[in-house]
Amino acid sequence: MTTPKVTSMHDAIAELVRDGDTVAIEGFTHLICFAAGHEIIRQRKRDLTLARLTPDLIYDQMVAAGVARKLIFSWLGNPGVGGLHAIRRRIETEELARSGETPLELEEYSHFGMVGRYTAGAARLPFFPLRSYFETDLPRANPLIRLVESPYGDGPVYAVPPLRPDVTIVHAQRADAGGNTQVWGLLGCQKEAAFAAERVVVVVEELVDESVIRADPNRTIIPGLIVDAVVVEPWGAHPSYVQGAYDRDNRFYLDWDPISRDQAASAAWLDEWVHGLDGRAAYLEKLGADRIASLRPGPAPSGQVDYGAYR
Amino acid sequence: MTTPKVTSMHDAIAELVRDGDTVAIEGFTHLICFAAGHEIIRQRKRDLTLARLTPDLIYDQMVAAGVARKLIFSWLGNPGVGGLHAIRRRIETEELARSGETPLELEEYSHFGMVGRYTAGAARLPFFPLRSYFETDLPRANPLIRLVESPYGDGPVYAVPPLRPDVTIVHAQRADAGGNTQVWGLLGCQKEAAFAAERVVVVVEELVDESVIRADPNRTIIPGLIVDAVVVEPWGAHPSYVQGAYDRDNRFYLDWDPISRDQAASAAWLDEWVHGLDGRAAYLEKLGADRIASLRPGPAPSGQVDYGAYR
Amino acid sequence: MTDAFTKSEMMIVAAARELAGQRVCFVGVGLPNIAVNLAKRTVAPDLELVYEAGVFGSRPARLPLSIGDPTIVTGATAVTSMFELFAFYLQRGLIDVGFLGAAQIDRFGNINTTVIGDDYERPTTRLPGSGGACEIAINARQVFVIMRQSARSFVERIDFRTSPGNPGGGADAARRRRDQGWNGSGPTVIVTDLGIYHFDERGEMRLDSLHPDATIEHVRQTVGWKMAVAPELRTTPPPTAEELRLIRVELDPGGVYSR
Amino acid sequence: MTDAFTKSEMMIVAAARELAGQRVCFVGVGLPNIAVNLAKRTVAPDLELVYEAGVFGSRPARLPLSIGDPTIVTGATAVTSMFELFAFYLQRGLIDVGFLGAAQIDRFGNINTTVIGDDYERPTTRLPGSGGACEIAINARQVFVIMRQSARSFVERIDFRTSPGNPGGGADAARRRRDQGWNGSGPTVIVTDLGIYHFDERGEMRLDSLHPDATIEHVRQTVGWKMAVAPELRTTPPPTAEELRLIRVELDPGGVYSR
Repeated sequence: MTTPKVTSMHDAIAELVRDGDTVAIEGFTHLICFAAGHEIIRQRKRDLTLARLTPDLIYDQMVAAGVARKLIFSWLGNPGVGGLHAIRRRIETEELARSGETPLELEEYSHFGMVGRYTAGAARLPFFPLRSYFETDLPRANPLIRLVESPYGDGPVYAVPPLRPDVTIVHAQRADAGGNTQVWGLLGCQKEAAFAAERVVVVVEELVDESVIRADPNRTIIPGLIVDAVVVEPWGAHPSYVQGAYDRDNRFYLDWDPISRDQAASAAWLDEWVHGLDGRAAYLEKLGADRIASLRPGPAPSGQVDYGAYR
Repeated sequence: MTTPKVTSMHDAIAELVRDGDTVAIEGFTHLICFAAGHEIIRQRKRDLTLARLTPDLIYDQMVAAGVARKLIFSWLGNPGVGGLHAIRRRIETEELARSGETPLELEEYSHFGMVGRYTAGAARLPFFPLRSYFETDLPRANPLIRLVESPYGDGPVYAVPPLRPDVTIVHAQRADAGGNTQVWGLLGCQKEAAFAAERVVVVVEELVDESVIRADPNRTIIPGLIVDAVVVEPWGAHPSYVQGAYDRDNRFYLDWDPISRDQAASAAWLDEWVHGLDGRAAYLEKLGADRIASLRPGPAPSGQVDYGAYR
Repeated sequence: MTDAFTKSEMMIVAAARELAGQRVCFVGVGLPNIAVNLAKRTVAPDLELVYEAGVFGSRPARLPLSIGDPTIVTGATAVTSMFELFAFYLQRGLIDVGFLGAAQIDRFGNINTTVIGDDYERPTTRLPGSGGACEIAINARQVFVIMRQSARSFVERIDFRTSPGNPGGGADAARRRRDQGWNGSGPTVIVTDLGIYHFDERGEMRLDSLHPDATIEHVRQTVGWKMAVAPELRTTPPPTAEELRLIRVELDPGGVYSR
Repeated sequence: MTDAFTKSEMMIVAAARELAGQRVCFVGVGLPNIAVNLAKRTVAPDLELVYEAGVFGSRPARLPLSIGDPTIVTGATAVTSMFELFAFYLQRGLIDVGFLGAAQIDRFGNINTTVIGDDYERPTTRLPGSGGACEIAINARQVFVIMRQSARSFVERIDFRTSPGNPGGGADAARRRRDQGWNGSGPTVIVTDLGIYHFDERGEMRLDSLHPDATIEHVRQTVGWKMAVAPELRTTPPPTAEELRLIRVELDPGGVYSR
């Protein structure tokens, strides 16, 4: 029923991510598509606005590589480790003076604010109301956080505007060739970010037959209808993780800290691990089979349910 | 970790549904809890406000039995068959004149309006905005549908107010003794209606061990945290259906049409099938094993996924 | 009408043919459901079926008894909450064609499915209400209506506007749609037991095709306003043998909706 | 400080004890995570762990490396979208205790985790920002803070207010909370390496318990305002052998957070 959309990471990024785009690579700690981020770096895209609740290492690397002019976000850090130094270098006064880099534009919300933005974008709502932001300095820092008066006489609340990325990139456990995509474990706001976008790239650990998807339709988070490209890229979320497939590679998160503190070391890392490789297969080979193997979890099967055949 | 909440339908309704309450028995065509509706009739609750997108046969029966003074709804009908005659008797001019019954209060929305109301109730939002209702007579018929001005200069949209039922009753395939509840197939707006409510009753086909729930946490739609009572009542959704367990009993929907057109016939039906029986077991026995057996679907297993053991 | 097919079969076939080339269809029960499934087997094989109950990419193994029959779920591509269905599919603008029924319709395609009578609170007849209709009317890119026509249903003035058509006429309706940020272009096709109607540049219904055996006189008797008629009025080609076979053997073997 | 336990262990134990009788806790990573898991094994066995990544009823088999470690999912009671977690759990008012960290805190418990420096756009130090903190601060029924105290962190005036504490003081903060429809009663417990603080009726932090070996002088040196001290200042009972065993053997065997 659906057109096959399977393509390579190179072609998906070349065709669907354009200079100046607003790009959302979503996935809250889970299913962060590093493979797509690296391909964007490799293709030297420019002037991107990068949207994501938690910029994480992948956006730090993309900022270090010079693809971004702006961040839309709610929490800036290397989870469990510390700061994102490539990004901070383009924000903090002394660092900017020292490095001479262009300041990064920032548009900052809270987590629920970002989720509300994607939700409004996905639902074509003109705004999303929430109870946050009173008695904080956030509306002062971001004039897009605005008051809206409840029509029921119970006073104002704050609202956030819709966010409609040009491209949303989502990593998932599996999809069929038509782009029907299933995820288990943390869902983050990938569904909202995908429906909010003009174009959607889905990157999966495994391409499955349509019948696998149709056997359990409640697990589908993104319908092929809104998907432009399906890229099959096992381990494409490394060093983040995929529920049931592999663990977070924490060493990588720790290692990035000293590298990212140093401009030259960051550039050298990018040369070695991104520009110097032609894609994810080469990256995995360089990473080594042992390191990969150490990230595999034990089994924890879900059990199955019966949908019933109604004829 | 959770207190057992398993109780009988009698006790759940006796303790948790009070005269004058706003009660939502939700479930969009799927998982409509007739067993709870019948118990409310049997206990002769009074002055209830009944909320539900599609009042369906169960609210027609409850209105016929005199438990309701008001409906909050978006579509009034016997799906695939016709009208809901007990309800229409308390709305239409000539019927009211003929029957001498008290008019039923109505508060009417569209489907998305009702879903938005539950969503706002569940999220403690003061209102939910949507693009519907312009150029319709609905805001005139229901002054609770109000305009709200977008703070982004793109004009007004309509909003609906939060709906917070005193009690929401949800039927589901399975729950554990703590009330952690899983559903597959159509999800309707049961999650939103449950989180919006002060009290929640979950009625299940099957009580399962906590480990079954914990093996597949993505299927949980309602956490035990918000559940006050778990009632184990197989076939409790008959004549509606339970995905994977039984089909809709269409004959019942057809049979209700002529019964409900006649006040005396409706009363006789209620006497025979509700007041004359002490609960669901007696109802099923009266319905007969053959009829029940004919509603079983064939198998359609979901397949299973792996969450991974991370130690 | 000939003996070879019923009025309902003609309506189903005419509606199905109008779906040629469409991709995503919001299905109603009854006649629309059969029409959509017929189109999928004939003029629109790639049609994706969406049910407001929360199903995308449905492949019902039998004719669904209601809009939420379990057969629409088993084997579907995706099942979502109703919030997501209405917010992310419909209001988002992903639906190409939505079907509506009508108890009353006016020349601009404005629809009443709420009450008959002047007093909303104490009507002569209480109808189902909107359900998702007022959302489908503004958010589906096109709206198709299938209904039997009579002087009671095709009226000069509807008693209650449940779902907007082209309020204020063509240009004005387009402006209002734009101002409200609606996705849709409003009603585009009305299929009745007598003919097929589209909407002209004034946003008014126009008879474009008469079904076999129907007459303009019959149409005029069953419409409460002066119906516009296309300068080159066509005759609807009767159902083909294959279309009738699909309806009678596969889609509605009991003839519940099509007889 | 004695040799028997570290300052971090004292903080973890003190925070865990404050969770006695609590039911639903929004867990942060690091010290709060160990404190919550310690409480579950000691004073609050029925504690339900909620992670902002979308998990309710989590039973991590190991200490989570991040707020979204896969170990918080496997074996949990429910996994939800972040929309549902923030809307239906947090903003709905189902969270009893939320944990916050702070780079700067003032006497009213207002917290800065955004920037150090007067210019938001060009700060001296860019911190992580709110994440879910400003939502936790207003929607959790109680807010616990665990942090090391110093003259740089306990300040008279914070540079940026990321998460509200008791703005305007006790009565005024209560009124503002009511007006905004917030669920929470704001910050209730601050646990530092020197002591335990609660808030008095003026909404101001008050030292209620000094950890073993800490002194009031040390507290005063590390606070940028005149800290109120309880008339009957207690001494925090040191960690028990069992508490230390749980931390060292079960919860943080590598000593990553507790050494």
